[in-house]
Amino acid sequence: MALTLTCPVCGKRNGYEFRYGGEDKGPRPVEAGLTPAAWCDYVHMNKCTAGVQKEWWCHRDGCGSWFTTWRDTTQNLEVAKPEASK
Amino acid sequence: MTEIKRESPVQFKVSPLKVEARDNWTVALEYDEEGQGPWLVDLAHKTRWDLQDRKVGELTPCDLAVPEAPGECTFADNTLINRMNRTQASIFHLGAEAPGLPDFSGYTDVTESTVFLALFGPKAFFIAEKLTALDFLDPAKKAPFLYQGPFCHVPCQIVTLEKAADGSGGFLLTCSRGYGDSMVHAILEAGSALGLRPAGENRFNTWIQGLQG
Amino acid sequence: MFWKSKPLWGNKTRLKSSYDAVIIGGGLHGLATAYYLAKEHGLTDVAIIEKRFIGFGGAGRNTAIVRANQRTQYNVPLYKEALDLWPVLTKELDYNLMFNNCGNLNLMHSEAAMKAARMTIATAQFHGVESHLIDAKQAKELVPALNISEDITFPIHGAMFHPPGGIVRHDAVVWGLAKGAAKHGVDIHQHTEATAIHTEGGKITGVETSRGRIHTPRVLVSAGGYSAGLIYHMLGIKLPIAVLTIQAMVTQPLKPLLDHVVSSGAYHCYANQTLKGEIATGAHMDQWPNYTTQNTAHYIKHQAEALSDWLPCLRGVKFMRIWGGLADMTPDMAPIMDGNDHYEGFYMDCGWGYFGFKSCSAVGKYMAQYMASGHCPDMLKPFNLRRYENHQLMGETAELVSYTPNN
Amino acid sequence: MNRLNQLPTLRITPSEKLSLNYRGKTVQGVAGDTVATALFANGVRVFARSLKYHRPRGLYSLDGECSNTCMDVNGVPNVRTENTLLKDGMVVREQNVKGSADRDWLAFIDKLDWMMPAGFYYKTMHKPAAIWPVAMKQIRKAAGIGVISADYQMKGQYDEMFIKAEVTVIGGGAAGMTAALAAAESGQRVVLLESRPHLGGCFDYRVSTTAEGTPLYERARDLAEKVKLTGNIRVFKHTSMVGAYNNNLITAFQVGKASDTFTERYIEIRSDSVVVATGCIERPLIFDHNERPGVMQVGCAHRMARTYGLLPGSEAVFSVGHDLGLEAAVDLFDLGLKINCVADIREDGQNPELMLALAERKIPVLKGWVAAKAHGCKKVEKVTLSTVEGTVKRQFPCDLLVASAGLTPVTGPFILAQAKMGYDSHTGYFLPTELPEKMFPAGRITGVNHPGAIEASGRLAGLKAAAAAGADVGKTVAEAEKAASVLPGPERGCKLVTAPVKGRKSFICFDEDTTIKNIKQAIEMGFDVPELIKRFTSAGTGPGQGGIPGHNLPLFVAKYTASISTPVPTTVRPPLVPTFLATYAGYNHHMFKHTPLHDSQIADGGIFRNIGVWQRARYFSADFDCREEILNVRNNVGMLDGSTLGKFRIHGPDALKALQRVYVSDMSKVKEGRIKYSAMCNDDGCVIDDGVVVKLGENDYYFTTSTGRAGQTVEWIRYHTRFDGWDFSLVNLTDAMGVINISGPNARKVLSKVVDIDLSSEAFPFSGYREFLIKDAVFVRAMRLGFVGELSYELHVPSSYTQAVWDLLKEAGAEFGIRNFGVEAQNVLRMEKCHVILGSESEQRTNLLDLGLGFLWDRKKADAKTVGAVALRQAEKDAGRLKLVGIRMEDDDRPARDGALIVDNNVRGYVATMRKSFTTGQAVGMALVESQLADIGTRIEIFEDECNGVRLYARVVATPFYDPKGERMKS
Repeated sequence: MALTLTCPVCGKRNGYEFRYGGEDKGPRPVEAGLTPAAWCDYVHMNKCTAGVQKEWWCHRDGCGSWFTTWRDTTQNLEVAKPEASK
Repeated sequence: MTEIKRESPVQFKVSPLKVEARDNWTVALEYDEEGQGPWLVDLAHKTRWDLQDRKVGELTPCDLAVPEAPGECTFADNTLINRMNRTQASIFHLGAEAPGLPDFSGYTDVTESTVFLALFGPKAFFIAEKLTALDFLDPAKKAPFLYQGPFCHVPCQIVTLEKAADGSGGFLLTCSRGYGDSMVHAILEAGSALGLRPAGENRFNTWIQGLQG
Repeated sequence: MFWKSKPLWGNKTRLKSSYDAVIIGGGLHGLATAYYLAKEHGLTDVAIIEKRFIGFGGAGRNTAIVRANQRTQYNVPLYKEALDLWPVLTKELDYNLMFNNCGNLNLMHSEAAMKAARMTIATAQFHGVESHLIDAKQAKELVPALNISEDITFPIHGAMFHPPGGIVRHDAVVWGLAKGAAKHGVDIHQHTEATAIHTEGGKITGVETSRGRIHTPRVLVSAGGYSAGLIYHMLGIKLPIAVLTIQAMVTQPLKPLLDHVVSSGAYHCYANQTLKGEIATGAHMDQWPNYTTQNTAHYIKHQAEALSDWLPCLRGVKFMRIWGGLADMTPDMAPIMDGNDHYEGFYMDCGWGYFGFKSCSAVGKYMAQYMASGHCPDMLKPFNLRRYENHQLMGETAELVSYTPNN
Repeated sequence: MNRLNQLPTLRITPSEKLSLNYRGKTVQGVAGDTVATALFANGVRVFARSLKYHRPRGLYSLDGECSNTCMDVNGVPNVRTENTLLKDGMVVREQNVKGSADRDWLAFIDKLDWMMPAGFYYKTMHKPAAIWPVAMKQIRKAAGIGVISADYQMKGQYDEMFIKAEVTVIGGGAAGMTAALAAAESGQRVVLLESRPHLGGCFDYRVSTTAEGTPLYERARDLAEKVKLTGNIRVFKHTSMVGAYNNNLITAFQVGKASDTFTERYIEIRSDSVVVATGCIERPLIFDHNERPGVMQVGCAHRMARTYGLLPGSEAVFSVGHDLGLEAAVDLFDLGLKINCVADIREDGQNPELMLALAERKIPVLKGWVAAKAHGCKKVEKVTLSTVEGTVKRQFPCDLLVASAGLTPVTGPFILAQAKMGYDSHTGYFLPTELPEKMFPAGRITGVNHPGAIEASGRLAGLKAAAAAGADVGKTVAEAEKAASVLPGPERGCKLVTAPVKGRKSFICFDEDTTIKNIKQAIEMGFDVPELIKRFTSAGTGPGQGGIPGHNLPLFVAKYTASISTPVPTTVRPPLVPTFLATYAGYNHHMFKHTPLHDSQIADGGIFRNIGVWQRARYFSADFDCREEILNVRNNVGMLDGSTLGKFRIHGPDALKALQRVYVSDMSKVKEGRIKYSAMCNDDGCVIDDGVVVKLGENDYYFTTSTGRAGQTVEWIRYHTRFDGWDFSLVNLTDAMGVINISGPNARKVLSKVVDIDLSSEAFPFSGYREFLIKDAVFVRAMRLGFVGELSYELHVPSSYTQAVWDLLKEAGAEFGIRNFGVEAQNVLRMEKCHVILGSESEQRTNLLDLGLGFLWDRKKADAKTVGAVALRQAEKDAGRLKLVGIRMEDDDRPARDGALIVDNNVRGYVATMRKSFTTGQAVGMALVESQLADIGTRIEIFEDECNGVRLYARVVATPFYDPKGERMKS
C-alpha cells in the first residue's frame, strides 16, 4: 500500500484503488488562438514538484469519482492543503 | 426447438437438489450437503436497479428513502437501497418478485450487468480477508453499509448486512457479470479451508428474514 | 601490483570559483559526459556537482541490462553505439565493467505483440543490429525455466531474441568512469548540492552550490530523476516528464539458472541472473509522481505472482532485497537531450525513464560533443524538447497516450 | 547425542520422534527440533561451505542471521535450517561443496585469499579482452549457493490475508506480550507477530528470575496464557515480519504448523499504530577465524541447551561483552558444560551477582580480555585470548567458543518505516533519532535489559499505541510512564569493534566472506561511506540480510576513517527475512472475464486468447489462416461473439454536451433509428476509440466502445468534463448485454426465421437501429453495421438470454451452413475493407487525419472544446507525418509479414496488417508511411525481418480492396 488517499465519497482507501490524473492545471484552455507552445504546456508539461502538489485522482476501483487532493511527492503521502498555496 | 431460458453468470460445480423456474430463470433453492456454513448463494436472478439523478436524495424508490450519505443503506421489505455517491444509488430487490422499473429516466435495470452473490454464516469475514483489504469488521461501521472497492482485484459493490467481531455475519457482492467464473472460483478456493459451500435461495431467505426481524 | 590500494577517483579537491563547464549530477550520464569532454575535447576544467555520492541515484539502482533493440530509427543507432562502447570503455578505463554479453529475450504474449516485435526486429536488422523473432519452443530451449504452457495469464507466443545485449556491472561503470574522468582532470565534488543556476542576458553565468558559487558559461543538468524538478525550480522551464519510482529486487544467490536476460512487457517484468547468482527482477512503477524511491508491499507480491506464472521454478526461491529508484518518464518514452535553446550554455539530458543506464556511454560521447562545440550532433537532433509542441512524438512506444502521468 | 530431556524450558517433545534423510542416511530428531538442531544432535558440526573461500561453517546464531546453516531441503535451496522446524521425512543436503561440507575439495581456495582483495574483479580478468568471457563462466559456476532445477515445482498450499488492526505488535517476547495486553485493554483490535514458533522471546529459555522471584521462562508462559485468553488479540506465531510501509502497513509471513491447511501464509496488516518489540540479536565478535564451527553466539549456545536440550559442546571458552553472556555461562555450567575461561571485554560494570555465581563455580574470569584467534581446521580446538589492547595472550583448549561483542537492537522495522537512524553513544546502538508516525519501541530494543523494565516499557508502548489509534487512555499512559521511570534504564553497551587483529581472516560478513582487511582496502580506494563499501565489497548483501555485518560495518568504518566521527548506519531493505516467491504470490487468482457465450464457444472448438481482461475465441480453424471461416462469411453466413464490446447509456440534461466533448463528430446530428459512427481522440489528436452512438430519447443515448476502452470510458468522460459541473449520468452496460454479430449474404434469411420485424433493406437499412422482442421475451437492440463488409446485423441481447438467442440463430442457420467465426477471421475480413483497428493500424504518432478518418471531425464546434481538436488543427498541415495507406504486393503470392518495414535509405514506415486475400487473391494490406510515399501508385520498398537484404516491392493502391462501393454491406 504505502499510499492511502481520501476519496470524498468512500473515505480513506488504499492508494492502488485510484488512478492518478496529473498535476492540477485548471480547466481546458479556450481553443481560439491557442499557440502550440501553450497547448503543449497544458497537455504535456509538468512542474515535477518535489514536495507538496495539488493533483487529480480517480477512485477507479471504488465510486469512480474524480477529485483533487494534496500530496507530498517526497513522502508519497497525502497531506492537508497547505496554507499558503500558490 | 431451443427453449428460451436465462443463464446465470455463476455456475457451481454441484447440482442443486431443488430448483424452481421463475421468469425463465432456473433458481436453485437447495443444494445437497450445504454444511454448517459459511455459505455462498447465487442471486443473479434478483432484480437490481441503478438510479442516478442530481436530486437522488429526494427520491423514494419503492416508497423507501434513499439514504443520505454515501455508504449508507436502507433495508426494508426485502428491498435494499445503497447510496453510492452524490448522485447515485443502487437498488437490490431481494424478495421473490420485483416491481416494474419506474417510469423515470434516472432508473436503469442493471440486473444483467452484474454477478450477484451472498456470502454469509460463521467466519464469513475470515474468507473476505483473504480476498480484500476492505475492513468489514471496522467497529465504527454499523450494518447494513456499502463498500465500493476491490474484492479479489475486481471493483465490487459490497453490502454488509450483518457482522460480529468473531467474523460471522454476511454480505452481498456485485461485480461485472463477466467475472462470474473467476470470482466464484476465487471465493470458493479461499473459503475451502473454512468450510464454504454453495447453498440455495432458501437458506438465503432464512438469513435475510431473520435480519429484517 | 593490482592489490595496492589508492583512491580510485583522486583525492578530494577544493571547489574552485570558476570552471569551463559544470555538470549537475554525478550519475552515469554526468560522469560519461565529463569523461568525454576531458578526453576527447580537451575541456578538462570541468566540475561534477553531486549532492550525495557518485552513483547514488539511478546509476546504482538499475538492473544493469543493456540492449539496442529499441523501436525507432532514431533510437537504435544511439543504443547500438552505446552497446559497442562497453568493451572499448573497459579497455580505455582499464576497469572491468564485466559486460556479460548473454543476449536478451523479450517475451511476446499475443499475436499483436509478435507483430509489434517483428517491426522492432526489422528495425534492428535494418540498422545492422542482430535480433530475431523466435517461437515459444525456441525460447524455452534458450531459457529452460520458462513456462510455455497455455494456462497462465499471458501465455508465451514467442520472443524477440537479441544476442548483442546483456548485463553490465553498473557500479563498475560508475567507478570506472569516475576513475577515467578524474585521470583526465575532472573534479568530482561529492556531498555538494547545486542550489541555483545563474543566468544573465539569456546566457548561463554560474551555479550556486552548498559549498559556494561557481562561475561557468556551461551547465549540464544530468541529474536523472531529479532533473525535471530541478530545471523547473532553477530556470522555470517545464518539461513533459513525470517522475515515478521504479522498483527492482533480487533473490538469494543461485548456481546458474538463467543464461539470458528475459523480459516480458505483458507481465511488466524482467529477470536475469547476476554474476553473483542472484536473480535480479523488477520493472514495476506506481503510476504517479513519487520521489521517495520507496518500494511497496503491492509490488513485491505482484512480482512473485508474475514470476510464478512464467518462471515457476522460482517459487522455490526467496526474495532477499527490494529497492527503488527514479524513472523520469516522457510521453513518448524517449529522452530529451537539448541545449542552447532557452539559455545559451544551458544543456539538459533527461527524460530517460528506465533507459538511462544502457545509453550512458554513447550519450556521454555526444553530449560532450554538443557542449564542446555548441552545436547539436545529428545523432541527438531528434531528441529535442520542441518535438512535443510540434506534435512530433517519437514513437518509441506504440501505446496510445491517455491521461497517465505521461500526458 | 543425549538430550537434556527434563528441562522445564524445553520446546521439543522428546518422545515424538521424527526422521530426516541427510546425505542418504536416515537420522532421528524430535518434534520441536529445527532441521539444524536435529542434525547437531546427530553430530553434524559443519553445515555448509562459505561462498567464496569454501570455509567450513557451523551453527552460529539460531535465528538465521547468516547463511551458515543454509541447506537444500526437499530440493529447495538456501533453507535456513537453524530456524526451520523439522518435519518427518525431510531430505536435507549441503550446498556449495565439491564432496561434502565436511570434506570439500574446494577448501584450498581459502589459501588464495591474497589474490582476491576487495573489488579484485574490477581490476582483473579484462586484459586481454578475450579472457573475460572464459573467466565469467567460471565465476558464474563458483558464485551462487543453492541449486534450483529449471523444472522445479514448489509444493504446498499458500494462503494470504489482508487484515486491519488498530495496533500491531511486532515481537512476542515479554515486552511485546505486555504491549499487546495493554493495547487490548481498550477493546481495540490487536495483532501480535512472533517469528519463533512460540511466544516468550528472551525470557523463554532463561531461569534467572524477575524481581518477584519468578523464573523468566515461567513469567513468559504466564503472559502467553493471558494473551491467549484475550479475545481481541490475534496472535500469529512462527510469523516473520518482513516489511513496513508508510501509513503503517506491515507485511509478514507465517509458516504453517503440521495441523494447518497452509504451508505458508502471506499477511498484510493495515495498522493504525505499531509497537516494535523485536528485541536484540547479538553483535558478532570479530577476531581471527571468528566463524569456525564451534564458535557460537551466547543466545545460540544457551538456547541449544535450554530450548532443544542439547549441550552445545563439552569444554568451552566464553568471550563476551555483556551480562547475558555471563548468565549463560553460569547456567550452562550448571547443565554440565565445562568452562575453561570467561573473557569479558568490559573492564567493569558486570552484574555482581553473576560475578559471584561464576566465582562460586570456580570459573576463571578475565576482564578486559577478548578472543583473538580460534584454532582448529574444521572445528574449534583451542582459542587464543588476548587483552583488548593485544598486549598479553593466553591459549585455552575448547570445542566451543561462545563469542559475542554485545547486543544489536533489531531496528529493521523502524528503518523500513523511514526512521532516521543515529548512533547512540551510551548503548552503542543505532536507534531512531525521530520515531516514525504512530510507531513505538518497546523492550530491549530501547537498550533496557532488566526484566521489569522490559515489561514496563512494553506496557507503556502498548498504551501509547492504543492512544495513537484513538483510544482514550491518557491517564493510564501517565501511570505507565511513571512505573517505567523508576526502573533501570538503557544499559551502557560494549563498544569494542574488533579484537586486536590485522583482520585477514577476521570476517565481518560471513555470507560474502568479507574480512576486515577487505574493508580497509575499500576505504583506501576512496569508498568512505558504509553504503558504498557495502556495494564495493558485497558485505551485508547475502542471504543473512546484513544480520552479521549490519552493526559492525559502520562502527568499523567510523573507527578506521578518522574523517567520520560518528558511525553512519547502512540501510536495510525488505524483506527483512528472505521470503519464498510462492509465499508472496499466495493464491495468485487469475481474474478474467468471460462472455455469456464462453462455454458454447469452447464447445464449438474455439481457440481462445486473452485480450485485456477478457478471454475471447480467436480461431475456429486448426490452421490459423482461417480460410474456411473467412470464406463462409463472404459466401454464406457466420456468427461472431462480440460481447466484449463496450456498451454505455448516457442520460441527463447535459448528456449531449458530454458527448460533444469527447467525440470528434457533431453528436447533435444523431438521428433516431440510425446509428452514428464516430471516434474519440486524446489531446494529441490520436484516435483512442471508435464506436457507434444511438439516440434513445431526449438527452438519452446508447453508445459502444472498443473492447479495450470499455473499462476506462466512464472515467475518461468524467475526466474531460471535470471542470464543467455538467449534469449527466453514465451507466456501464458492457456486461449487461451479449453481442451476436451475424454476417454474410445469408444473414437476413437466418435472422428472419427468428424475428418478426421486417428486415428488408428498406425497412431496416444499413446504419439502421431497431429494437424488438424475440419470442416475446427477449429485448434486443439491433444495428446494421459493416465492419466485415457484408450484410451484417449486430444484436445486443440481455446477457442471461444471449446463449438462448445464439442457439436459436444457430438452429435457424443450420440449413445455410452457418458457422462460427473468430477474432482473427474478423481481422482479415475487415482488413480487406480497410477498416482500422486502433492500435493495429494506428499508434501514438498517428492522429485522426493520418488514418483518413478526418471526415468524422466536425470543426465547427470549437465551443465544445472537443478533446484532440486543437492538436488536429495545429498538425493538419504538417507534412512529416505517417499516413495510413492501402498497399498491394507486386507479387501476390508473397504478402509481406505484419510489421515489415517500409524503407529507402531510411525507415519510412511499416506494414500494419497484410494478408493474401482469399476473397480477391491479392496480397494486400494497410501500411503507415511517411506522407511523401502516400500517393496512389507510389512504389514502395519493403524490408522484412530475416530478409538478408532482399527487398520486396509493393504499390500504394486505392482502398478498400473488397467491394469498394459497399454494395454488399448495404444490400
